[in-house]
Amino acid sequence: MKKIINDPAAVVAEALRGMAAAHPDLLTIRTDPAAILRKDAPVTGRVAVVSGGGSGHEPLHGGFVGPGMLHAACPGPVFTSPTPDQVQAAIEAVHGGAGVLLIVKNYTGDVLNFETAAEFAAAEGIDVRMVLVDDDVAVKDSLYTAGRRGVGGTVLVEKIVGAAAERGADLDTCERLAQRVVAGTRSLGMALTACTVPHVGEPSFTLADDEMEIGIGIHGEPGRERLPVEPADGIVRRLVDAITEDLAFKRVLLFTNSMGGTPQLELYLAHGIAERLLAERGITVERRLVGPYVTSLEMQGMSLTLCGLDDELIDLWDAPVHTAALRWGC
Amino acid sequence: MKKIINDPAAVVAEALRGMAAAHPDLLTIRTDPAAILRKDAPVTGRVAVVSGGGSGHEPLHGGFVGPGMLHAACPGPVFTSPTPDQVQAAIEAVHGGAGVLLIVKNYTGDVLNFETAAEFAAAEGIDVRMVLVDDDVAVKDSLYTAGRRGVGGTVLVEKIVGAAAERGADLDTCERLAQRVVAGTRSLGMALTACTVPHVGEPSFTLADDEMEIGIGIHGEPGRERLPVEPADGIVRRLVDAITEDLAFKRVLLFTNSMGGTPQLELYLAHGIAERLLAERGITVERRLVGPYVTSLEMQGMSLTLCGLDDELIDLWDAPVHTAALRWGC
Amino acid sequence: MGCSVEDVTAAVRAAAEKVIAHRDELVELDRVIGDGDHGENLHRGFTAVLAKLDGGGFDSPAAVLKVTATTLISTVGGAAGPLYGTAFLRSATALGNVSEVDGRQVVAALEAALEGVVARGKAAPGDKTMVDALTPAVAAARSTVDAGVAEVLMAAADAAEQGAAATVPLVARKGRASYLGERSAGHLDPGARSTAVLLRALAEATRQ
Amino acid sequence: MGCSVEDVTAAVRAAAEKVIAHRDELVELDRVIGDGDHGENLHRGFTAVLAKLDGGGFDSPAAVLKVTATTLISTVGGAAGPLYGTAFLRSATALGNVSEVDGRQVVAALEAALEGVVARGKAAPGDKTMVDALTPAVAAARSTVDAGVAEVLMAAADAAEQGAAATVPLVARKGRASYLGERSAGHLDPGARSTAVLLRALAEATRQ
Ligand SMILES: Nc1ncnc2c1ncn2[C@@H]1O[C@H](COP(=O)(O)OP(=O)(O)O)[C@@H](O)[C@H]1O
Ligand SMILES: Nc1ncnc2c1ncn2[C@@H]1O[C@H](COP(=O)(O)OP(=O)(O)O)[C@@H](O)[C@H]1O
Ligand SMILES: [Mg+2]
Ligand SMILES: [Mg+2]
Ligand SMILES: [Mg+2]
Ligand SMILES: [Mg+2]
Repeated sequence: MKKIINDPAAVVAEALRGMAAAHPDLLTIRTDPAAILRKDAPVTGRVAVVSGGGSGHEPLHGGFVGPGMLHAACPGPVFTSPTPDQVQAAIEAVHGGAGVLLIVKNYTGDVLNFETAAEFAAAEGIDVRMVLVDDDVAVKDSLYTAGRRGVGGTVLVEKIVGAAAERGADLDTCERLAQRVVAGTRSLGMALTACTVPHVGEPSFTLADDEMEIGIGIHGEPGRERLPVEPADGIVRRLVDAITEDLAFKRVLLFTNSMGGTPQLELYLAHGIAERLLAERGITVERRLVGPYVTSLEMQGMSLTLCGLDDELIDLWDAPVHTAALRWGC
Repeated sequence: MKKIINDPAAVVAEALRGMAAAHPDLLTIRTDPAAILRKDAPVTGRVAVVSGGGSGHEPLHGGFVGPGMLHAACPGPVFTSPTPDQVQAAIEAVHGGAGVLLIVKNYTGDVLNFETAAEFAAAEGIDVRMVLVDDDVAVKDSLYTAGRRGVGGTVLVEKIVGAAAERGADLDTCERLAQRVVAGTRSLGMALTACTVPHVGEPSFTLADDEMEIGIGIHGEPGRERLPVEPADGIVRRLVDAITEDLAFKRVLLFTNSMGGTPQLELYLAHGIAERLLAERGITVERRLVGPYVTSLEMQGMSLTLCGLDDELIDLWDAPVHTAALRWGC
Repeated sequence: MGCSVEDVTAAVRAAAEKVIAHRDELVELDRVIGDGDHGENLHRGFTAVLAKLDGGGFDSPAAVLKVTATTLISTVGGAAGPLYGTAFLRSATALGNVSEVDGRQVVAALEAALEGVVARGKAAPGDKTMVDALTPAVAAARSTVDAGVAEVLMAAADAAEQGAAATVPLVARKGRASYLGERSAGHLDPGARSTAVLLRALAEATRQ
Repeated sequence: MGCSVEDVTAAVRAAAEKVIAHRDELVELDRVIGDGDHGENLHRGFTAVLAKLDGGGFDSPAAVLKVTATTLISTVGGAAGPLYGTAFLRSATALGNVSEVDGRQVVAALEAALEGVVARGKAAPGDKTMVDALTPAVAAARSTVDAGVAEVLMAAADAAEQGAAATVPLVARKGRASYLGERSAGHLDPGARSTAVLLRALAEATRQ
């Protein structure tokens, strides 16, 4: 394992120190328990949008904290969900009197820990709702699994709901909006290489020089299917096919995501193919996001996310946002 | 070699197609010869700022085309400078009557090709100046080499000069400003892994599991020193020491750059260490940039760039910019 | 014959130390069919538990289990944190405020732990989770209910080890390993393994 | 005895094909001490040259060399594009508008090529560049100046090959390999090698 780190157990704490130094005007970063907060939190009278999860997916979630998106992010250890205390502390720090919406990726650990935090916070009299993101079509049968996982779509939910909260939408509205975005969002990822968790020290799985993994999770979990590597046309077609077979789309946001280690050159190349394939299927791409936004450490690979759009969602997507990783309109 | 590509010879052309699809409102992308142009180019009465170089360093340079930064970028094949015809076509496309400033990284190939293009354009009556960026302290003795290389500092020069041009500074002013930023900027990079150029098919060098390379270039060139891997504290100290020994700094912009394959978690961690070391040396960090901005395909590694600041440069850095990779203030 | 506060503290301490010692094994098991953090998560959590136990001042066996529960909940994260946290919390509740724990109460505590884990995680036996170690452990404990604490725990540990081993051929239906589908078969479930390790350590500590 | 437009076209075509065939070798040489694109760059450039030569309609040997030059400049990029472009452009100028090229003119063309490369790239002999192949080639050509075209080129090619081989122990002072410092020693310079390949192909083509 080669990484730019000191003690594997201190990676997240040290990275947070660097993040705080990098964004002094935007973020307040607390340690013990760790939380990344909007500098101006709590924002009185606004629904506070809070997310979090294991670290190692940066910029998710800390890179999306700021006006127009998240009020707080709770970073767990690498690939391990944060604890209830941690989430509860973040809730209390950013709660502005209009309730709190938790945006949680659907993994057993995340669900259990955020759920417990929500109970704690409710006991303190805070109105807390939780929306699960489960956009990964790799997980086919939810009866025999922990359900679909939350992957790339999470960033879209956070942006759209964050914009609504910023404009003053109430908690019910934010919750329904989040559920609506989740319902209309699907993703699928693939990997050319595995990633190495610092405290593990070796790759989470191994792929031969001529193999790729389709349907990988963002925690270095291997996927469901191991195949010989294919040209980009074939790879992107697999992703587009699986997503569009799962849900019918007409107007979409197309999000081409790098798993972390894929060069931008390859990512744009893949994005171009996805645009072409969607056009062939009569799907109109109205907005795009291309980059490493929901990553799995240094994993080489990509995911595609389609999010069904209407005029309201487009308007919320376009609304100003000022975070470390996404910024426009201000 | 595992990459998300089709034909290795078509990588750049296909990536440009995807980039055009991703940024329809921002960019016009021409092929044959390839050029990435501001949608609203030419901007009449403004100095046109043009850069370019081999591909594989994305978002450099195409990701920095847009209001407040570059008017055009000329992408060559992977790690190969563009041709004079290509540069000349870009110059002609964005020339707005106030002259053209070429920002060129100091490599023999880039210098020769841009130089030739400048001659061609001058013959057409366009006032063209060329500023070489040579910020890499890894290359010690310029008498016995092709001179210092242009690396991370390039993006800072492009941002600052682009802001001045946007505000209406004339060609002389832009040229002197660029030279001033170059004179006050120093970088050093390191790698944990090599990268693989698509048409080569194997890594540009090999590092053992316990080795790192200090002073790597951004073209997959090995560096000057191969050392056992060290904790992040040691790595960052080497970079900070070499840079601050080369030039004395007081107020700076600190740019912590990923070579492409380094996770953001590690990059922020390294950034935090750099901030601490600079504080210890009495150097004030006034602005920061942290991310993969000047990359070497999927190479794992990082570089640090220090750019001396004064009030004027801070003001230009803060000025609005709207490009695919850097955006603020609008 | 029964276990005092001191005995329970010593037993939990022994269990914590044993799980900590098994860190690498649990990491490796989880790396193969999960995300490789189970050993690290429990290492972090039980290290914190040891520190809390050092503080002392517990007035009942239940108090020891309760502080173990809250410490695990606030330090482990992941799926295992809330699940083991709930298990210890429910055990504490089951014990009430007795000052000595006997075999019968151990059975009740184990039953409560299993109920808690199932209530939170909704896993059934055969889903390839810690429930597959805990379920046979409870059954075995019940059948020795009139024995002493150590005997009950020994029977539970034996059954938990067999239950854990029996997860190998299973296809996971809960937790992260379920994403692997058929490919999860052929591997030991890390949570079932850690449950067996915990019970074995508790049994050995109370025997002394 | 001299070379007609057709002969020169055939010779440049043969040289292009030979360099194209050496793509992988040149890539590998450049990978080790440069950035691995030299073979690919020349492959792209000389493929374009072949397409241009297919168009035909050249009224002098100089016209053939000139179109070769401009095609290389507009397609190769990198250091080699402008350098080889300049070399061919200066050779064309040196030939003027003669319709047959003799040995003496070949020498003049090679001298002009070397001057052009040095003017643009400012490399001196011993800097581990194509100049280390071209310089001895020009000297050898001069010493056979009264011979025919093929003999002159054969002498130049022999010398270029020796010059290229002699770059192995050198420490690079120009081009990308110079960044490697001492570590560039022990490797053949890709540009010197491609110069030798080009001259050998020209020599063999004109001998037939
Ligand atoms: N729904 C569930 N019910 C019971 N046990 C579960 C459930 N989900 C996961 N587990 C247990 O948790 C273990 C994994 O714990 P851990 O690796 O710490 O958490 P995570 O899966 O969040 O990384 C699994 O091996 C399994 O035994
Ligand atoms: N200044 C120079 N003068 C002469 N030849 C040079 C000079 N710089 C580089 N070269 C030659 O160019 C070759 C490299 O060409 P190429 O790989 O195509 O370009 P780049 O170095 O831009 O990738 C070197 O092997 C060397 O022979
Ligand atoms: Mg986990
Ligand atoms: Mg090159
Ligand atoms: Mg796990
Ligand atoms: Mg080269």
